[in-house]
Amino acid sequence: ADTVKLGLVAELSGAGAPAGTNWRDGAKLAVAEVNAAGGILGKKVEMPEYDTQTDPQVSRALVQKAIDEGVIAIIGTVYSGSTMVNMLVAKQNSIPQFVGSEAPAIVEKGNPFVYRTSSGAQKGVPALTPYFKDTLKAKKVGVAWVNNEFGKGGRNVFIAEMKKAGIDVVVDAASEQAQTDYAADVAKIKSANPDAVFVYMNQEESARFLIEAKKQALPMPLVGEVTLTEAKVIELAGNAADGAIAHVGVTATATEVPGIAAFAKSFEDTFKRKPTHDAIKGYVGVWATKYVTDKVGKVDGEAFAKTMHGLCLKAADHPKILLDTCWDDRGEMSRPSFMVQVKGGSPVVIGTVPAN
Amino acid sequence: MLELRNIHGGYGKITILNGVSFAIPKPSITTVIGPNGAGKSTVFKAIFGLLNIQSGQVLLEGQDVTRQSPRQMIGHGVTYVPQGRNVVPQLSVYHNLELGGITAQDQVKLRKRIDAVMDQFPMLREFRDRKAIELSGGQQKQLEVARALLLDPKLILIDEPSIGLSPNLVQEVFRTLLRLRDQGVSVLMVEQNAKAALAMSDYGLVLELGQTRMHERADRLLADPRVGQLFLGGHVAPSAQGATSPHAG
Amino acid sequence: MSDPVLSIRNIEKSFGGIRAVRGVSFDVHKGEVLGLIGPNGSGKSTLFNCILGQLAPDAGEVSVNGRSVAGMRASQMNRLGVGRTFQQLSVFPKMSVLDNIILAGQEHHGTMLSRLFGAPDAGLTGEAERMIAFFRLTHLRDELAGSLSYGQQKLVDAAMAFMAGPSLVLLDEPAGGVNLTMLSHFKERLSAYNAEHGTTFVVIEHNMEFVMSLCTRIIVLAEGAVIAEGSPDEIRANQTVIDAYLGG
Amino acid sequence: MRGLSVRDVWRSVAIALLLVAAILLPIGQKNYIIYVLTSWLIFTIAAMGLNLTLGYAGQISLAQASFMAIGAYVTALLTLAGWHWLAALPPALIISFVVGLILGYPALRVKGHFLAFVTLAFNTLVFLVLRNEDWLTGGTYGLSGMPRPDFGLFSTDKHLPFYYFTLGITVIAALALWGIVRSPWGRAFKALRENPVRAESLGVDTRRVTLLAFAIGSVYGGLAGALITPLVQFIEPGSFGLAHSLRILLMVVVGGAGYFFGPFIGAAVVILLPEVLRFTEGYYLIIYSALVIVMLVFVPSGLIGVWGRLKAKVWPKQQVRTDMAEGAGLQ
Amino acid sequence: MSQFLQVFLSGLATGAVYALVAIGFTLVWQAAQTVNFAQGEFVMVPAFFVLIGMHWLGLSFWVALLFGFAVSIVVLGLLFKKLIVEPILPHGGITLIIATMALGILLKESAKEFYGAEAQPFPAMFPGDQIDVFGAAVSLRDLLNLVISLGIVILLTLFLNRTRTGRCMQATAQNPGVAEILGVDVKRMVLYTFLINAALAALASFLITPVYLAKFSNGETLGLIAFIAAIVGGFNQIRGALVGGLLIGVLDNLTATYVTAQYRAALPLVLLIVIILVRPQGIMGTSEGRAV
Ligand SMILES: Nc1ncnc2c1ncn2[C@@H]1O[C@H](COP(=O)(O)OP(=O)(O)OP(=O)(O)O)[C@@H](O)[C@H]1O
Ligand SMILES: Nc1ncnc2c1ncn2[C@@H]1O[C@H](COP(=O)(O)OP(=O)(O)OP(=O)(O)O)[C@@H](O)[C@H]1O
Ligand SMILES: [Mg+2]
Ligand SMILES: [Mg+2]
Repeated sequence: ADTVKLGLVAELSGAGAPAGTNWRDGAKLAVAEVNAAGGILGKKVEMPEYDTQTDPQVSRALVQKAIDEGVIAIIGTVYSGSTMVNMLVAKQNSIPQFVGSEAPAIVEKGNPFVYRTSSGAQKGVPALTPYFKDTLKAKKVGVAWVNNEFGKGGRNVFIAEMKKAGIDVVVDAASEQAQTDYAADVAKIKSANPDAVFVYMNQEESARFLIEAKKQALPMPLVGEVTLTEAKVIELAGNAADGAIAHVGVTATATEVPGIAAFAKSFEDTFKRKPTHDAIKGYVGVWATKYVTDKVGKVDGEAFAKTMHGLCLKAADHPKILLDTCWDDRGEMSRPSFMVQVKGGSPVVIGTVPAN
Repeated sequence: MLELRNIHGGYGKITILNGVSFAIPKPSITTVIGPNGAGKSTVFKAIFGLLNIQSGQVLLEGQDVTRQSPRQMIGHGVTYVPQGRNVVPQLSVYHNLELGGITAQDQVKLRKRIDAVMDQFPMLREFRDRKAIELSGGQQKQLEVARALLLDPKLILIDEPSIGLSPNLVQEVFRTLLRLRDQGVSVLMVEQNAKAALAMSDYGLVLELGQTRMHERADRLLADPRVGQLFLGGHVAPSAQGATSPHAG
Repeated sequence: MSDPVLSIRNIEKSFGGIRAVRGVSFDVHKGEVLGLIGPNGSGKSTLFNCILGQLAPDAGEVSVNGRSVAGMRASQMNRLGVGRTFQQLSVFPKMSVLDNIILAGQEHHGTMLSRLFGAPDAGLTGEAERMIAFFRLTHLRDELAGSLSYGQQKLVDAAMAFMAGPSLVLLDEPAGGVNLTMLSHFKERLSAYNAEHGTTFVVIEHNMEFVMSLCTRIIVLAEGAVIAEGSPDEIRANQTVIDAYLGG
Repeated sequence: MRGLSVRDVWRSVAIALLLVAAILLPIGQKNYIIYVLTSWLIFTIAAMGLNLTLGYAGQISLAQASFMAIGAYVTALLTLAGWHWLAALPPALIISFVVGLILGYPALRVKGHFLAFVTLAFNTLVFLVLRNEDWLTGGTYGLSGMPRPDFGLFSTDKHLPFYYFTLGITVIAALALWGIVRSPWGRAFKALRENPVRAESLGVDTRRVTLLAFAIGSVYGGLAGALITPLVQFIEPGSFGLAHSLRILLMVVVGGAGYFFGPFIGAAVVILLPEVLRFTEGYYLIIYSALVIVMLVFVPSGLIGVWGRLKAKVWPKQQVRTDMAEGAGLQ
Repeated sequence: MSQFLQVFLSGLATGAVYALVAIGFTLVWQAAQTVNFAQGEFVMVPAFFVLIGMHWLGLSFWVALLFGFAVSIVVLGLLFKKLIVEPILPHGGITLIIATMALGILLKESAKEFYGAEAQPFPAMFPGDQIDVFGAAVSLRDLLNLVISLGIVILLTLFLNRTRTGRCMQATAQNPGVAEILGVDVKRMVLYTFLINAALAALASFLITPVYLAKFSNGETLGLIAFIAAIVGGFNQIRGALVGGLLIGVLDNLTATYVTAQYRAALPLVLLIVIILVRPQGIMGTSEGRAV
């Protein structure tokens, strides 16, 4: 055939739809660019979409379906619960898979075919430890997290990190996905009065949390990982987002990086909205597939896996990878990251964290 | 007053009425009798627009009212008291009555009439604010009968009013119907309590197997031995106990 | 006279402010056909419901064959041999007439297990068909009970009360809406059944012809209390009853 | 005894044909299609159970997915501990039965929407326990790697044998249910649905019947769960949330509640239709839900009623009731 | 103490919103004896109509609000009644319930497909100024929600019980056959019900979306909680919806603050199950009367 297929398996409906659709749109943009740049191995790229409905069981079936239909790589899924299951299927069939999930367990299962598009919580969250310890000089902290597999993963890593760093976790506030009233969570944190709070939730939950925190005048710094300072959250939370701090792997606001600025612009032109972190991940996933497949020179999952492990792509040679990016022998990814704070309604980079 | 011409109709695909024709003059009381399942209630539903009429015509004072909706029939001055229980369960007795006059224009007059029926059935006044569902079977029936009298009807269709009513109240209802007839109202009634009903009626109508069998002056029907045997509680000859034709005579 | 089959003592039942039944007591003896009459709302149906466990009486005692049935559920009473009908049509509308009748008998045949693994009709088709034939419903055997006419449903309802071979039957207005010819047939059969099996009946009815010719004794309720008791002739002549109930 | 009527013969032929179709259908299909067909069978079993509880006995339950969860987790934990699937099945079914009995108790006190609420709440509680008690259930990460049963010569590791294995179980489950619904129990269930007060007065112990309706329905849920475990080889709480109970309810109603074959059709529509529509990508759920609404508008008693409608269209015969056509008594 | 007051008052404010949605459930129940499982989506959608008015048609906020209200009445009231309720209602509650579930999916997916999966900010009708109540922060908006819910409960109760039209609506729901033979315009009564319901849903939408944000999936949780609130309150009493809503809002917050956050969704449910088993007609409901 003169086309190659990538299988976009993602959360296009259900609770994960915001993440999934951004992931998809980022990937779509990349596919268009890849095709404009001559495709993969000189063949045109097609990307059929498979909606998991945010249901791991469905996602597993759909990865199977995509493979049945002859895709050379799987792009997705974003929710860790889904990825944990469906990566088994890709593995059985030796199909490379770029995932947007950040749960630590994913790269711990010894699956050679799964690769992250952002670093996992066990890398991202620890990057924050020095910030809590040295910059904020916190003695006691709180954690507010959403009780799903994403939130729980981050929260577990955070608690372990704080223990290592000798910082007390004085309040541990779990909230439900799609919760609307954060009065209880904020009130609890307020009365425990930690020096800083780690906030680990999805977008609009983060926004609602910030709004309530402002209402109750929560005095301490709120620190998050990626989501808390995303453009969407700021748009939703309005001035309640001011002062929020986050550690961000790649951010569309890091416009001093030329690739990111170009990506953000063409995403906004195409989809009439600002790209999110998930959009960048999907974008990177497709481009990485292209770069690596072209490097291998043929469609071969085993060879792909071999090439991936220990691979570093320099932004200078591979501009669409946006930042210098490396994958280790488990598929974990590392690249430089940033500390960002919301000031006057927009995120400002307040520091750079080197790749770890 | 009312005329049915060769009505055919039934439920879904099933035909129950196989050509019912009769006419009742104004003002008069006509009692319909017939075995269980003969189609008496079905005829009433056909008149009142509640039945799928396959063919035939219903004429009211010469005007074709076939397949008109119940609301339209009420507009023409027809009211209907169906068989069984028909109250709005969670509304009070008073509000049930008031619903009986929902199409009335003149509220003051309606209130007066409600007062009048309450005089006639004192139970209604006593239980004015109770939910209809809490009433006893006969009390609910009183409520229904009273409700049908509120609108100044030209024609009353009343399906077995005696079910559940105590004997003195049955007499009261019959007296009311007679009074109404004298005021110019026509009554079409189904009654199993046939002797008493025919005795006060002007005409009798025998319905069987979905067809009109006899239509006569009530006193003649009462005197007819065949009618007596079949419908007024006479003995059924043993030979007539056929399984497929239960009413053979 | 033998011990009473049914004995009720000082039954009381109020709904909110309404005292529907006020201390009613009477006995019913084996083989009796007792009529229970009274104006609308005098508490007859409520009394039945209290006897049969559909309502819990506020006070008083009911015993069947000398055994107190306080707190017993209607199904348990039925297994003791007490059958009943309701004033309101009470069939299973989306089941065939035959199924209605079989259902009425099946719980008296075999055990839970035999009913699961045994014959689908619990061996009752024959008996049910005889019952159906008796009520002249054979042509309607496979129709849905809900599509029958009022009188026909009333007959199905009555038939169901007999399927379990009860020793005591409480009938609430069995005659309402039933064609007179059918009714006299029913009445004869009821008397015959009573004579043959010694079955006891308590009948609520507003059809005086039916009550007077069928019952051996009549109790009259008014406003929840017994106001008269006696043979049909005595009741017919009782002025209180005429004023309260029978009318002039 | 009544002999076999023409209708019975037709029905047997139709069932045999369907069975043959079910056997031939997956041959030569890709893995994914076989997987979907297998889930169709499994959900049919779950829907059959709910059909008994809701369709026959008239007790609304929004908790069928939680019984699937119970069946699935029990089988998963036991097979992960090394038990054979066949050995893990009885405990799974027994626990479902007992929990079903317990869930039936509220139904003795409340009806209709209150019962809907209690069962809904139960479903949510089961979900929360599965999610929060991660020492046992693996929490949000779920359990994975459960083996598929191996019967010596017949291993179900591949998708096709597993499909046949599931088909066999479905047939057995359907036969058992068929036995129940046409036994006196089935009649008692319907009586409970139609007129519980009258049923009680006829000696039907409606309490017991209600509890049984829940318990048996739950066993079918448990069985479906026990099959999901080896099919997906991964389970997590989210797959047994309220939405899934509603989906099973949808299957029952779309197929035709109270009709024996309703669940087969309903599960087919709910599981297979979206697959057929997937080519429309973003719009498939929109089209799917619109189709469901259209279906309910035109065949409100479920798709199983379509046959009767078609027949009436093809042979538009006016029927005269036998008793109405008979000769006259009076003339 | 101020912590208790804070979560209590916030719970009341959230509960008022639940109540507003729950009223829709009771209303539809009282007037059509069915449950609209798309009720949550009915509250999600009007906000999107307003956003469409603002962003696609370029209307100003207040005009867009009117536009959204009108479109909601037509789509969620008129069309819903004509195309779905009317054909299915005669075939019984469960079928209609299922149809409304499907409708919920339809609305949700349409909103997502045509407006995107991400939450959108939504302007508030009233200022969010805060007042300090004994150390607890309460916004003016919260108070207004409470007042409006209360007002609607009173108005609707009066309408249903004190006006002839209201009683006709009840009669239609309780016994449509009888209503019809008495000459009640049954179709129109059903229409009124659904128009009022749509209006309430739109109002609820405009009140809560500034806080909840406009998102396609908002209806899921909201609908469910409101359903629970309606049941707890008794379903056959409009005022029950208010009590049920407030109760759930407060219980949820108190559980999360003082008992367990992980099981915050569970404790209210357990409590409510107990309430219902003890008082099967709900807290405010009245029993439906004689069964035999
Ligand atoms: N809803 C229905 N669906 C189908 N068949 C029906 C329906 N209602 C009545 N029938 C049938 O139509 C026939 C006539 O019924 P109808 O109610 O008119 O009888 P009736 O003469 O009023 O009898 P009754 O004296 O018992 O009231 C009966 O055989 C009955 O079984
Ligand atoms: N569930 C209830 N709630 C309130 N009142 C009730 C209830 N049931 C019965 N009543 C009242 O109790 C009284 C007796 O009712 P019951 O049904 O026993 O009368 P009845 O003698 O059977 O009358 P009928 O001859 O009309 O059937 C009536 O006044 C009735 O309104
Ligand atoms: Mg009739
Ligand atoms: Mg009575």
